[in-house]
Amino acid sequence: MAEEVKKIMFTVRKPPHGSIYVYEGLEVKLIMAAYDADISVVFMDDGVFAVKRGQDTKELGIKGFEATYGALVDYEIQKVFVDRQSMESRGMTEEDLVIIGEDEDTEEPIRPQVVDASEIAAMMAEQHNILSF
Amino acid sequence: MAEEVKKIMFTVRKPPHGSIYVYEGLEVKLIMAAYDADISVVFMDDGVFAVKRGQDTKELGIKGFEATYGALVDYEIQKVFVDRQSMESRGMTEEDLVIIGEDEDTEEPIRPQVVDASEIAAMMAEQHNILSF
Amino acid sequence: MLHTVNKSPFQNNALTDCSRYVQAGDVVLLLEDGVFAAQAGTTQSALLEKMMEQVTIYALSADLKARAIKALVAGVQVTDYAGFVELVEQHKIHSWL
Amino acid sequence: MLHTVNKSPFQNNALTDCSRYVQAGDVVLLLEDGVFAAQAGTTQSALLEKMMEQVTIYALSADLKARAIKALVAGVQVTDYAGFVELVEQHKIHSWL
Amino acid sequence: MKIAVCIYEGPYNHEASDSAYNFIKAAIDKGHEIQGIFFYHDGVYNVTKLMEPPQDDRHIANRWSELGAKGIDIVVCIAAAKRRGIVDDVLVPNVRISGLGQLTMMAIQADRMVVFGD
Amino acid sequence: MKIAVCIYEGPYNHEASDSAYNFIKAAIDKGHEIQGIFFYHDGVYNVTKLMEPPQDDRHIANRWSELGAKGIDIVVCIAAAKRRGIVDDVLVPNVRISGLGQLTMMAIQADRMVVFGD
Repeated sequence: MAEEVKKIMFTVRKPPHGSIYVYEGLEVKLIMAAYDADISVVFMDDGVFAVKRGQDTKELGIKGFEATYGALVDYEIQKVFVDRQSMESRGMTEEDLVIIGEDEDTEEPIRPQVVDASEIAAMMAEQHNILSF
Repeated sequence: MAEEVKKIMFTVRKPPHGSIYVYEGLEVKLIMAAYDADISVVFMDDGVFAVKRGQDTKELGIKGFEATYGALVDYEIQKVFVDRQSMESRGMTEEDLVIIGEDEDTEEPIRPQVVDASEIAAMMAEQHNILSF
Repeated sequence: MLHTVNKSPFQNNALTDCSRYVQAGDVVLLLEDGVFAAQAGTTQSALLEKMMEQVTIYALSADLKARAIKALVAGVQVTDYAGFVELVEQHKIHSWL
Repeated sequence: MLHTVNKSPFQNNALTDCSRYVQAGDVVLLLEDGVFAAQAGTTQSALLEKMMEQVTIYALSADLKARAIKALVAGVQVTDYAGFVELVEQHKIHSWL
Repeated sequence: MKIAVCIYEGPYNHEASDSAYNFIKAAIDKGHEIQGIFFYHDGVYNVTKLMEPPQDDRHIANRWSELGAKGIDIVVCIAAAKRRGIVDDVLVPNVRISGLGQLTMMAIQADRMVVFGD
Repeated sequence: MKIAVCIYEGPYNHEASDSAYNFIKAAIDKGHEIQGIFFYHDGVYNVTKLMEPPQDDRHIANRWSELGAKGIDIVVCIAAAKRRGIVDDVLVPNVRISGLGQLTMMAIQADRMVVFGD
């Protein structure tokens, strides 16, 4: 029996910095990317704040991690989604989203893909396992 | 200068059992009752669930503490309040509240006193310090 | 899908959030502080009633008893940890932490 | 009174709860995830605008910057930890945890 | 069925640890294989032998250790543990500290992964 | 003014510990007396010397210890600490374990008590 590549989804629903979940969750994604799995990441509800551009944690005195999102595509994490309604109800537009890498051929910046909740629900139903952070 | 007795308020806004805050907060109240302070306790928002009668934690396998509320008056914690709107919006009536002791003379059961948010706000403004749990 | 919700709906929006992403036929299990949503006659009862048009709602008995919740929104199923395991056997799962 | 709120209003009702107990002239300081309430143009902006009819709202700059919040609801004052200390000097405090 | 369990919160402070324990016991009773238990975030505090709860309360670390003695693989995330002060010296028996690769293997190999947290 | 500070959450996991630290530094800079710092609930995890955060990150336990070295009374609740495995052997210097009576004294004697938690 051939090993089928398993679909693993990460959902990010908490906001960044108030707690460590988003940051430690990012560490899991980077590790898991090295394994043979079909990974997707969904930022939804307050999780969309994690991928807002322009975070500056210097005055707070804690480590920031926005820059790491810029390397997601380099880590071969390409399936990155943002829930449209979560984003819009929080006053964010696509232009507010971090850039997660650039297209190899065109060098165009790549942003997370904005999708509707129904699409996220459909993707969830296809997963082998889902980890929430 | 005579030492004035300080007013200390405890606010309980979290529900019981899902986290330890309400239980460990109760331990603080019992200790503080032995000191020379004018203590009041306010159950508000999800904190009103802490003083709902009939909690049974046996199946859950954790220690319950509803019975301890029955000794509050014995510990000389008499100023115990419940926010009316918090209670009503959670489907509770005064009859659902735990009994916190009994009247020394009449032996009538004593329940927390149901008050409005504006009364709680006025009491807050009079406190020396407020601890939230 | 099995969706687990462990937050009080009076304090946290996890159940409302979850309701946006469920599909018809999904199952939602209320546990820990999530079971407060199951109580009948509260300002949050309508949310559960609305969700039940699409999904089946379970509430964990150990958590209901610990919180003295006796009158449930009509249609809510009560289950125990063994029933929780059976739901996990039958469905993939997402925790709405 | 100084009221501190450290929860995102999109996920948690702490700020709404707080708004029921404030008195005219009170001060509310948004810190940690509470500063998400200060962003202009969201579904929660109206809550803050309504509260400002009665109270003064401050938001902590370190937390605003960490969360890339630049456009604030009109009337919200930005302060730093030194300003936080000054508010504590001037008022008794309640934390809406 | 192979079931993996992930626990994010510390003992006593949050019900997640108790829910996970009760769930795992029920899964074992039904004959399922527990692929592994992974402690992440504050979950790493669950397995310190230094905890000393009141006599009439459950001893959460010993409970996990007993499950480990039955052959269940109980893993504490090293990165999360280091920043929180959970080191080999303070672990109860039958649990081990390892990397996030273990969590990855559980997520891939287990038929179900159940997450308990806050 | 005498200010007491109460911290309910563990280090790194929740911002409460950082907010409290930044607040205390600012209060000291303004010439206030810190009546005491009291760690309760998961806050007791703030002062274990076993924590070893990444090199480029703040060391939260050492930060508290340095404030203690300046003469600020830093108290860890014994009841909360025992059930969580925080004992004398693992404390950083300049902090002490004591009872809830200490919290009571702070609440009564301090002009202001500021609570940081979740």
